[in-house]
Amino acid sequence: MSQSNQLHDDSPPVYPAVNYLNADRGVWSWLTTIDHKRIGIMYLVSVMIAFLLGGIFAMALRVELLTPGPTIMGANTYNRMFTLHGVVMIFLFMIPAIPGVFGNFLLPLMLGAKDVAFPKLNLLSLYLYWTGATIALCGMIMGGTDTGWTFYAPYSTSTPMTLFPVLLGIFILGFSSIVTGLNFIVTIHTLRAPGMGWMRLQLFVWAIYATSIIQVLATPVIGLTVLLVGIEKVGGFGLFDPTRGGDPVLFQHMFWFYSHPAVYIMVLPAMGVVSDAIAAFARKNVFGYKMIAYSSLGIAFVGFFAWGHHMFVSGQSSFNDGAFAVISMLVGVFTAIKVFNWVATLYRGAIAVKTPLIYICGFLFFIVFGGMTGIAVATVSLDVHWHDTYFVIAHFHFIMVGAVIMAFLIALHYWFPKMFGRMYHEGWGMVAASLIVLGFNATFIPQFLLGNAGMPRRYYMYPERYQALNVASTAGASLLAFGFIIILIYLIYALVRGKVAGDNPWNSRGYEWMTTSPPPKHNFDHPVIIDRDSHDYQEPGEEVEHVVI
Amino acid sequence: MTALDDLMRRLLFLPEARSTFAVPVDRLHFFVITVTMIASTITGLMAFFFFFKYRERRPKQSTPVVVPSMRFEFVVIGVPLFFFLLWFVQGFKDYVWYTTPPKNATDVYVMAKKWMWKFSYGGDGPNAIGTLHVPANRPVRLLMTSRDVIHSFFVPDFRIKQDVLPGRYTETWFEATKPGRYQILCSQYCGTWHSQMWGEIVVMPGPEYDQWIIEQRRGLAARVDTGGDDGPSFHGSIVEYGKKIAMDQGCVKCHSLDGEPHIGPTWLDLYGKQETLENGETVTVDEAYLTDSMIDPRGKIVKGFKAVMPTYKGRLAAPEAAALVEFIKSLRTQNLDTVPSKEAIYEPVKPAPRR
Amino acid sequence: MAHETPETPPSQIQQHEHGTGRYFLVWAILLCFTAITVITGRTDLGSANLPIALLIATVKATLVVLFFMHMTEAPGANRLVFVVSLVFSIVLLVGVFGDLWTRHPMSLPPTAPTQESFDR
Amino acid sequence: MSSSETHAPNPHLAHHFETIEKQDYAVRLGMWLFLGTEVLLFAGLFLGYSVYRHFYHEAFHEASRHLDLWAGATNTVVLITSSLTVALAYHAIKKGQTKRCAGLLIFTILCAFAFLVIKGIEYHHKFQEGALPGQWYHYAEVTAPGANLYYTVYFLATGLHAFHVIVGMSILIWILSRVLRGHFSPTYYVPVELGGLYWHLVDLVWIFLFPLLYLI
Repeated sequence: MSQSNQLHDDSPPVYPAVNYLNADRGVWSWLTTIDHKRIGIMYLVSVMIAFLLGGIFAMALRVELLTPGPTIMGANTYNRMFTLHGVVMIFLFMIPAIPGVFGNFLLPLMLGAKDVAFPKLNLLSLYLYWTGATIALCGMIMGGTDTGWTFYAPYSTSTPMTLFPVLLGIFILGFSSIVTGLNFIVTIHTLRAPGMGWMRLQLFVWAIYATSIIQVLATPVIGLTVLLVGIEKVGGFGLFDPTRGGDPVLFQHMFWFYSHPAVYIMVLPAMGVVSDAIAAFARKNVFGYKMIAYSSLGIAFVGFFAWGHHMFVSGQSSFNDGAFAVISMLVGVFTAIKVFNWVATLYRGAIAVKTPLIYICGFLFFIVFGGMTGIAVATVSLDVHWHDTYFVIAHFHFIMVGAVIMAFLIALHYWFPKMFGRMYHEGWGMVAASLIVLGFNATFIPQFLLGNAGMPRRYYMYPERYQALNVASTAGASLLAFGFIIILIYLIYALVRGKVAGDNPWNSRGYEWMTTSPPPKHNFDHPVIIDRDSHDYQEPGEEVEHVVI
Repeated sequence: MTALDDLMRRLLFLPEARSTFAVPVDRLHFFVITVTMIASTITGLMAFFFFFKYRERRPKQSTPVVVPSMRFEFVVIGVPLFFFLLWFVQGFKDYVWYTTPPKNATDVYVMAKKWMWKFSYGGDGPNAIGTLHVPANRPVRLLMTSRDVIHSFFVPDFRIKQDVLPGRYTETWFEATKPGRYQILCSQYCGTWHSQMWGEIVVMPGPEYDQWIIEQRRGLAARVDTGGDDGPSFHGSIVEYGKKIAMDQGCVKCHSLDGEPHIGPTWLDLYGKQETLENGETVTVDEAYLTDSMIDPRGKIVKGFKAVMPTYKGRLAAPEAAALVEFIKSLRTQNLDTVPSKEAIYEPVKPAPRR
Repeated sequence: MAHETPETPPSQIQQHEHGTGRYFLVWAILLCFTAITVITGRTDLGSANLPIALLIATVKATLVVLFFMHMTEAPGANRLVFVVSLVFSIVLLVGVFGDLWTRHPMSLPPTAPTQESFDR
Repeated sequence: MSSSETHAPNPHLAHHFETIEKQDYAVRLGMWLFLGTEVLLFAGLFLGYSVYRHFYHEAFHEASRHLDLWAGATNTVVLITSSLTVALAYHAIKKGQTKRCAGLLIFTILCAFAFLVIKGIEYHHKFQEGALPGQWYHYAEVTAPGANLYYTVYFLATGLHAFHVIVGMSILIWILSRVLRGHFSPTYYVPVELGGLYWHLVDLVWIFLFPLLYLI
């Protein structure tokens, strides 16, 4: 199909009469669907619920920390609450969020394919997610799991609380994650449309590809690790129990071998989203396409060699500390490359300042600040003071919330018309975006300072000198929560009453916009042949100005 | 320079640097964080600036193809890498210094346990719970182990932290630069009262410390260090008041609040319980028994425990004793699942000889 | 990896034909190696026991992968996947052992080898 | 859509693949990725083994002498042979020899069963002796510190492996039933190949477990 026709089409937008949303009807048709788009939508609903739950837990924690003593809950409740917050946010929201929702929905569209390689496995991964999520949540709420999401042995194996269900849940969620990753890798290898070489892939696809590699390689290890902890807890096998000669530090090695790369499972798709969205809203070829693509793979690779920087004060050897620290610096360089390229993509663009742009601006600040404080905590001598304090909390929330959730919101706003064919209210979008960026800063910058002052993480009560900063952080959190509520309201409104968006409201050149919005059941009504690069914003026959910087 | 350091320290809410290690750490910290703030602000502002400078001026406006030159690629890879490696080199250098205790350091053995710190000075030296006395301007090495789970020994003023592992020793050292009292916090999550596992380091001038240790050795000052200073009068519920007294008087150092037997019986579910005494009698734990036990602890010892509790006669005013009783009464199993509590089996390992 | 494209029909690689003879040959070699590893495993060769056993196991595994699992005929991507999974297994081992070998002796479990036993 | 119109309709070709070759390629790649995850899964256990062997060298050496070498060696031979037969079954179905393939698969499944029986007998002995993991350990013959961990690793590794044997066996039984129903032909035999690959992985893991647990 010729893209230029589409760009010059000025007729009023029409909502496609038959699309994947209404091709089949009834709940059953959704539950048994093997359509990647519907699976993506179901993931969207699921992770939003998980995010809401995790957010409620977070607010409860922040309210509890308003005063140095007990405020609204007991110590045990607090300990369970931060465990719930961590497990729900990481395993139920962060890891499946962007790959599960946008990966599923967009990957085949971006490849010009009719579906992912294994559609049934894809549905299976959603069911595994639901099963794992249910088991983990019920287990945590009924069993009162209080170990934190890190499950450090021997505390986890000696706590009187029930632990096995949540570990089983995480094991199953791991399976879901592996299946998704495997499916995506095979899809990218085999289902690219004619004409789409590897160097024509959209950057989001590259990011998902790198993410999937990590999912496939790292997740089995966490699966085994949580299984071992579960067996040890139930059966007393003594593998991590020092009273029986076991080594608790071994647990930490195995745990972080997954959980450090898991950070990149969360953040790489976010980077992919931003790469694509920046190009679309700046109407410009991505600056340094290859550098961005390869740095995704580089992060995926080097990310595996950096896990020991979570263990600087754990009793690990100084030699290992140094080795892991220096490798961690390389991850920073790859991220820095991406940041330079994003900013340079904006340079001399034709930028349409829309809601996603506010998030992109926030994202750029957060990822640089979050990333460089990551480098700071990987600087061994500094980590000694910061380790397990609120500084670390603030650092990874800058990445997890500041980068990943911003990217999730960018994706949600950028691809909302693609998914539902309707437009949200731009004004409210801007208001919510500004609130969230401000609220985020107000929440987490005080936490950096708390960490400097020496407040350790997972503290139910704290010395009085930390109160002022805690109150500031809680105030910021309520601003943040308020922003999310606005988004929820206007998006639900847009779903029902929103203006019809048209097939390509942003005039984006991404391949996913080559079909109708929302797309038909089998994605494309016409054979797809790719005859241009993915972020190619030149009109055919247009004089191209080349600038070297 | 020091004025600037002090300004930075205040801006960043850092506590004052009170150990020899804290000084280089803070210097590097200021350097790293300044660069971080500059870089992230520039990135954010630059994006914001571009939004206006290069905003879309007409629909479907065409844009140039901007490509990186070799020089640009070199700069974007080289500059961050230079800074990161510089920080790594300096940080690792300081770290190696920090992980290599000087040979002449005074050794103190640290035992962590839910939720207290115990210090012993080796040989016939004194033991202390909750409070560590050290000399100023002399290196002190801590050899640490845990009786149950992983804890972490953290002194914000000294910028030091080290996990304390069960079943093995870890070490850390510091040289305090100024006499004073500094807080010890546990920073590795270790259960219900993780957030209350505090202790105190009392740094004394060298000669004073020498005097102190001699006195301790003589046994003249065989008192229990209570840790924490006596604050102003307490406003709050009687249960909270009782809790504060329990913390201040060091009750919780022998009586656990989580059902685990320690040096004394646990306080969890204690009130109303039938206890068998040393002499075979049974007694119902009520207000009278609790108050009696504070004043005359050796009168009615619960079977299986040693008569080691000192009398609190004269150390507790009547309202304080009552508050304590109320606090004990408030400790009911509703938050904690009931499980057979078990004593930690692990005994400290014998330390390896100094190399 | 990046340059491998599905446009080169991967199926052609599968067309390579051979008889069943090579399966039996591999099987015989595997049995021989099993016998060798049992014998060397139970003779005391000091510190050489472990490397020998691992070497034999690796050779056996390589034979299974190459011939029984047809790795010789598999397309590049499949080979790469398998090799990468092995590489990362080794990364896990090396990362942890880098720690164990250089850890402060007191930070090891009480009955673990001491500094002296390393020097010996 | 267009491809299914131009090509002769193949019932095994999913609508979103252009050709059956491409689909087979995808399925094989997926299988190898899955095998990769299995390798990493077992890598965790091998790591546990290596670490505790490093800590408790003596105990591991001594305890390995108390395993039944002949049971282990027999099981090795059984698994290697079953690996051979499953490879031959794959070869047979490619040639269209359905009956031969079915016979070889039956033999493979019997081997798997034999392996489990022998393993079960070994487990039974260990249970009687009290050579059990962690807190259950009360075996009088090996008392060196760390011996309980040897049996922890032993039971975890062989247990996980035995679980894979059971899964592999179930897959082979399912494939056998499809072979008998005549689902496969020289043009469509990928499931047999994939089942075989899984079975070879089970063999592969055992090839490492056997010397590490029984011999050194």
